[in-house]
Amino acid sequence: MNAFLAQLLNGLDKGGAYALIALGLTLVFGTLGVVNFAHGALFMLGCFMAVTFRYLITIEKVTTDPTQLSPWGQPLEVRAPIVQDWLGDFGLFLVDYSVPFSILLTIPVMLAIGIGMERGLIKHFYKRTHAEQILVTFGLAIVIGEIVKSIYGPNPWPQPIPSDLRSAADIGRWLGMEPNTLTYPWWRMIYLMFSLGVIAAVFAFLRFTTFGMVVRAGMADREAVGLLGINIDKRFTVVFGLAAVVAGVAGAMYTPLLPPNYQIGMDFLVLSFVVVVVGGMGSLPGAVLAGFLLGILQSFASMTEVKSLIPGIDQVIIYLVAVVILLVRPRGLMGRRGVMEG
Amino acid sequence: QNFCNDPTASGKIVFGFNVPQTGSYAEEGLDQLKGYELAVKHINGEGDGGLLNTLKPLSLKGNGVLGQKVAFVSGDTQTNTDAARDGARRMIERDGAIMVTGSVTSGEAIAVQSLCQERGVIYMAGLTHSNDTTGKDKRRYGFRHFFNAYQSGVAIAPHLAEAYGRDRRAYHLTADYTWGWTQEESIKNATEALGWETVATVRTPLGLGDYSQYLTPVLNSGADVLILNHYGHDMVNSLPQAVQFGLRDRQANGKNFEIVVPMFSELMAVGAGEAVKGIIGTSNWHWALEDEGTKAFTKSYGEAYGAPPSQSAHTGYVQAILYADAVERAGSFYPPEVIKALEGHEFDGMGNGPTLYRDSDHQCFKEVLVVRGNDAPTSKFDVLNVIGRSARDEVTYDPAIFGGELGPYEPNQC
Amino acid sequence: MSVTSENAAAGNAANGKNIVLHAADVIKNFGGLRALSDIDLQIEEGKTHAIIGPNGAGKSTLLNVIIGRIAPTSGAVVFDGTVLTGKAPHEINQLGISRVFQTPEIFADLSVLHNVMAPAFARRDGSFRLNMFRTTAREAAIREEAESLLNDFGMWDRRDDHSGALSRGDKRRLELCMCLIQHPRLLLLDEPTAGMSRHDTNTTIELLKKIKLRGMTKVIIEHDMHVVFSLADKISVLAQGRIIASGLPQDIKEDPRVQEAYLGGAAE
Amino acid sequence: MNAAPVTGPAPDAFFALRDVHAYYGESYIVQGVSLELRKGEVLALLGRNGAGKTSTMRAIARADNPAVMRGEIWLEGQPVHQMKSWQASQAGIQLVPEDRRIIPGMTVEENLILSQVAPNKGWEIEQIYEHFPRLAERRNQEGVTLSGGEQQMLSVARALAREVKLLLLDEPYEGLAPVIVREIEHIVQDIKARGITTIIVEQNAVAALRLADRAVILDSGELVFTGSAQELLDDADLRNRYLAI
Amino acid sequence: MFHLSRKDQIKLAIFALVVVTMPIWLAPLGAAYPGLMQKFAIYAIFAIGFNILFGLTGYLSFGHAAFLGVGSYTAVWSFKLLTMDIVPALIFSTLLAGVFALVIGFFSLRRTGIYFSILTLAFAQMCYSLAYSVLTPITNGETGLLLARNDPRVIDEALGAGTVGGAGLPTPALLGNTVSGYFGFYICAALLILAFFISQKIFASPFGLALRGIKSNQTRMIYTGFNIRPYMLAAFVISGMFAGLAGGLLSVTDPIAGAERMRWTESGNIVLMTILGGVGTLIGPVIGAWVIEYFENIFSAINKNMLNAAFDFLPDGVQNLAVTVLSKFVGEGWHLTLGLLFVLIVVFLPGGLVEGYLKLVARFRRGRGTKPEAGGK
Ligand SMILES: Nc1ncnc2c1ncn2[C@@H]1O[C@H](COP(=O)(O)OP(=O)(O)OP(=O)(O)O)[C@@H](O)[C@H]1O
Ligand SMILES: Nc1ncnc2c1ncn2[C@@H]1O[C@H](COP(=O)(O)OP(=O)(O)OP(=O)(O)O)[C@@H](O)[C@H]1O
Ligand SMILES: [Mg+2]
Ligand SMILES: [Mg+2]
Repeated sequence: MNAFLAQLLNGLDKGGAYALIALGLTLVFGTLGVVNFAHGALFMLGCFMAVTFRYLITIEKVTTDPTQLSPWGQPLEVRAPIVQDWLGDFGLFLVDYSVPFSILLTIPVMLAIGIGMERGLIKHFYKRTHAEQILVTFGLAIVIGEIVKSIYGPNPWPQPIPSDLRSAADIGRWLGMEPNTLTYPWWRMIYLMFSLGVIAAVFAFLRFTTFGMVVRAGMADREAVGLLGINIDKRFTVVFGLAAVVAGVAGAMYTPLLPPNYQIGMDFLVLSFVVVVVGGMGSLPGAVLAGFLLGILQSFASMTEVKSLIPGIDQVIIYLVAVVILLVRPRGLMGRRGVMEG
Repeated sequence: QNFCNDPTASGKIVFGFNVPQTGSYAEEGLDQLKGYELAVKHINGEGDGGLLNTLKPLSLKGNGVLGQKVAFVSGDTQTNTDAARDGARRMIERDGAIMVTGSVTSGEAIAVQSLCQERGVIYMAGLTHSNDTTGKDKRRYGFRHFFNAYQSGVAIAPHLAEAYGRDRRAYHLTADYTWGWTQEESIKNATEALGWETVATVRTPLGLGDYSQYLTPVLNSGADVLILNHYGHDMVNSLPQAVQFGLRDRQANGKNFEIVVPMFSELMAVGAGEAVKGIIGTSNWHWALEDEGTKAFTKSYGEAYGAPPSQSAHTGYVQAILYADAVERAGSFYPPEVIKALEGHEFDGMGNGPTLYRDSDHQCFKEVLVVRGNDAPTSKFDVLNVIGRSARDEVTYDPAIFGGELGPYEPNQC
Repeated sequence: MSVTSENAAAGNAANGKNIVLHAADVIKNFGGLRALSDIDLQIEEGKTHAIIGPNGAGKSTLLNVIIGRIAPTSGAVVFDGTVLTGKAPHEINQLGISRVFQTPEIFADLSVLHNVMAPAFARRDGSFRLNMFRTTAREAAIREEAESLLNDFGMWDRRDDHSGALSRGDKRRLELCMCLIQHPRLLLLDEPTAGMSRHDTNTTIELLKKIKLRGMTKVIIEHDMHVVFSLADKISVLAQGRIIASGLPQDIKEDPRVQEAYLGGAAE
Repeated sequence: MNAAPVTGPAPDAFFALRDVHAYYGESYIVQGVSLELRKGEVLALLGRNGAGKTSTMRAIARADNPAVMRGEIWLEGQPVHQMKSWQASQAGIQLVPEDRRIIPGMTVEENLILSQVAPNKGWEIEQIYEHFPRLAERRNQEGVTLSGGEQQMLSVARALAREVKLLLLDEPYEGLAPVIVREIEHIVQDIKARGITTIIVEQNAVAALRLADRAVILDSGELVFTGSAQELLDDADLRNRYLAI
Repeated sequence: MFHLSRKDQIKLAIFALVVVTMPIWLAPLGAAYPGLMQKFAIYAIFAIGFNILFGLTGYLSFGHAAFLGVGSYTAVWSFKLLTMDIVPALIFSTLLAGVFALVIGFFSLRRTGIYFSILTLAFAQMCYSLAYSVLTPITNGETGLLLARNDPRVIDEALGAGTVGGAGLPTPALLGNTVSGYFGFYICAALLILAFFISQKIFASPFGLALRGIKSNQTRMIYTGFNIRPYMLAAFVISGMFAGLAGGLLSVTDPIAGAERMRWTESGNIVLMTILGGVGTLIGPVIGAWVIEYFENIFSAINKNMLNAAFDFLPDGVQNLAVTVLSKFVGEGWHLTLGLLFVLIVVFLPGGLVEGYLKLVARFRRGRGTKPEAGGK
């Protein structure tokens, strides 16, 4: 029973993550119809925003004293952190909470990057074939990845969870079970809440303004919308920027769970595409639903009991579910007709 | 006797360094490459000579091999067996490499090793920990200096007993591919020999980012030790996540819950950050050892690259030197001669104490280090502490247990 | 189903003429909206049957039901003794029914010539044939037929152009060629001359008359009375999904209901 | 919105085309068309299929293609040729395209709302429904499933929902039943009455000329006739050379 | 049956010439060694097959690697169980891949557009994951399926044909003579030319026309009496078999079959090759394949020493500068170069290398005078 609850909780947690990570892609791919293979790269950049932020606030004054030599024959380094000098205790607090605070860096930078990308490159590819979109975005993804690699190296960069949130929450107790029967890491709970928040915000933005409608229309027929006096390019840029930001924050907040390296994007790329398409092209709620569905099913499929029944099920569950859903429902869970079916 | 890429015929001695330079294991690969480049320098008599000063017996004269300077070519295996074999073929077919070396995973190593057997070119494996490399898939033309899963098991067992007692219930999370399985098996046997009980062995998909769905069941499984048979990135991800799940602040069966990572790669340990503190595992070599060889290597590597070498760099370096030395001793590049020179060769001063290249399976036998994540690192390189070493004869085993056959000496023409 | 096909047969027997197509009590609802109600339409072999009616009367919907694009809510369509309802569109076409759509459906990124040749292959080789080792360019017979047809419609000189680049009217004419080359027994035309210049309209009329001599049955939807009255042997008037009148052209012209429902006073 | 005109149009000309050349990629379609319209004038633009009528209209509405390579377009002293399609539309040029361009996946109502997102509003949506009761009935139906004629109405309605200074009608009667043709004719007359300048492309020359003050005939991208509607109606030779009536 | 239009005959002739003379013209590019030339030929076959599906019908499969993998495994198994002769190996790998394509295609083709792509992706990824783990008995998982001396090889046994390749591991052979080095390459080359010929035939056939029709307007297709499903399925299976053949050849030229060959990255790779060269053009995909293979194998192998050697003639300062800059783009940096290449090509040569080249030529022609002909007529 507890095992079941725990697994359900885990499923929700994964689902939230999947939904959030795929959210940026739904905007660009589902809404603008650009097959954006650079989405993973954006997520990765988000992760490194967190890394960079921490790096910046933990810069240390380094003095080498040549009298002593380190075992590997280099002069020994003496280090003194700087933020404390400046900010005192708040400095320490800042360092401790570097990941959540890094959002402050992530949002503006990712917005700039997103807009830059759209204006500079993607803009010219709305009317091009999907094939060409794939090639250009994939190329872009590689370039971004390599740049990050050349700056941060190929090794992962662990990011600590704020010390107060490191432990696991004893959820069982809240539900009136005896202690330590059902616990779950604080940070994962926070990430879940965070995803729900961001999703809700984006959702509201598109639903309760004409913005969403206009963009959909623009995707269906750019020219017609232009002839109605709407500057669709500007709105597309906004959407792309938004997508970049969403992908970015999703990444930044994820770093404590997964030490990022320049490849982390690629690992999430395929997953994001599956989530978006299973959810149904052009449907935001669909993608979110798909995210949770896949998350929950995956975590149940990974239970030893299930695996012993069907060996290897946990390896393929995501794709299996994708296949089943797409065969049963022509346009995924909630896809709109005519979007990317041609 | 003519053979593939005979240097005396081609007039040039080319070593092929085939390591991942892109992809998940780029860090290990690039570090290994540094090791090789250093080795070539030293063989050719440049730099401070490194381990040539400590290797005994030593036949190399610091003037290249058989009096001729060594050149090298490099390639990117992308940690992908196909790419790895492509690289090896390029080195053999285009660049005329007389010896190919390098790897960061057992998959690569075994694939390239079998290729080299077919081509009649000697392969000196890099970092590969699977029992199969010198077991089921061993080859006459393949040699491994690195230790293996079985040895990890034997080596780590007593320290586990000492640190965590003999009454423990272990839960294995195992990367679901050959290396993972061999390690799981080895560790399982070793720990059960201690009297530990194995609660469950769960297979996790390779390269899975988030292990939470496998960690949640651990909590209520009744186990009090989690053994992560994960390597590289799998470990980098699963270990911190396990810690976040509060496993280590947890009491189970009235004991502190513990996590064990039998096979450590210190570069990856860096990637795992805080989480490695206090975690016990094994290692092939560590730069902080006190012996002459280690000191010498750490020094000349540090001077060259401004950081201490990883075990990946070390094993690569050693393999290159050992091959060169073997040729020198054999007085010929003719592979069968060189192989015979390596087989059963006994040497010392390479940082692992007295070492034997066993003829029956081409596995090196030497001490295995038991390490623990450093609680108070003085620098970002100093993540692991050596807490013990198990003597060479403890980790020596009967080659028969892993089967496999070496195959013939006669080289294929390429 | 069988019932309808029977009384279809009965219909054939009753009035001695040979009925090729019989839409029996067809009803089509779109949600609340009833687009077609109790349509009973009989098309005679070799005749040209015009369907006119105000916009949104259900004319195109009726054609869609016939060619299997839309399943009727109830009722059945019988073509020459075989029940069409429930058949796949390509099967229906293979039976010898081709259609010109209201908004041209052509192969926009193929050359004009290939646009016309493809349907010919469908006619000759059936709905599937793995003829991957034949050569399109060497299908002399089909090629010539296609070219002569294009010539008739004055598009021969554009045969190698990318058909997506055609002007609207040209697209219509192209689509007409694509249907004609299939020598369908029944040709359904949904406003074939809409957007065609007078000049081309007239040539089209002439051509359609020509085929009629070859005895091809045609159902034509048209708002251009000039076209209707120069082609139709029989006219049915559709309004709010019902056939309000059906008969010979002049009768229809006079019919007052038609006058107000459709022609809106004097027809030019 | 844009720089002051370098060479302003003739004072009396409300709208002017100056030697406009337009290309679809490589192919040269509109080959130097010039015309001037006074405010409130209705011009009939006639010609055979493929003559370049639509291309000309699209060039005026600043659609992405055909691309205007040379020439100027002026509306009330604004250099339209420097605008993008959305700017042109906001400047009051509304095109009713020949292929109607109803936006898929959106209801009739959404199509109308959409046309009022950008400034400046024209008719209120309710007012539109009064003129086109048929659309009112269908307001929640997906636009593209409308019947051909209904789509045509919607397309005209969309233009009227915006502020119109110059209305471009590309074959507005196509596919419409005579009754509806009359309806639209009335609307256009009504529009004309409101002093809205209009260019109308129509194959049904007679119907077009009924409305038009002036007429021009295009042939393979060039003007071959400009004059009053009456002149054209009288000149039998011209009529059957270019219009076959 | 064997007829080709004049233009195609010339194309074929030139193509054949280019392929067989690879050892000559690749030499200055440092790529003239059997291993790589075999890869060139093999991936070209793969790409040609993929293009028959993607280029003609516009259906973008993201799971073609599965068929490559199936082909490889089949070939190795045929070596292990039956005989070291490559003919059965290739036949089986092509056929079995065809069967897989039939099954996967049957389901995937129920959907169009992106939904189709994801279905194929999902199927392929399942094959990959299973091959890597649960199916290890068949695939030998991570290590990859290898030959062993004590494999049964019933046919060879029966024929008493001692395993070729002396005392070591048996090596694949064609009618008794070892397939390796240049011989191996020429076998691949021959098959590549055949594959090219077949795709020419398909492109020029009514069947090809129908496939184009499907890409262009499905509504018109069905109301014109074409039954789309069998056409699509046929195209899918054919391209699957090409992939299978390619996979088989991979094992023939280098008898090992690893699971990575089925991974999505591999599928993505073939997609990129095809697009890079030019979707729907005959020769484009081949060129795309060659370019990417070249970067992967040659650029990745260049290291500082080589650069230093290459720039020896320069004064030291400049040399160092040049080397440090360039070294970012070669060796471990070869990905960067590839990525930039992708971006630059789509931006400046829309439609891929071939299309782009043709456009440039056209532009150049127009550049020399000739006013645009009136009315586009
Ligand atoms: N898919 C659909 N969903 C809802 N209503 C529909 C659908 N298709 C058609 N209709 C409605 O059915 C009615 C008949 O449409 P149809 O296209 O048959 O008219 P029509 O007679 O062809 O008119 P026109 O002459 O203008 O083409 C129209 O009012 C249309 O709005
Ligand atoms: N997208 C395009 N690309 C290339 N050429 C085009 C394109 N669209 C139209 N054309 C060509 O431009 C010429 C004029 O086309 P246009 O549509 O302006 O004619 P039109 O007068 O509107 O004819 P219709 O009365 O049939 O609509 C035709 O020859 C047509 O083939
Ligand atoms: Mg209609
Ligand atoms: Mg037009």
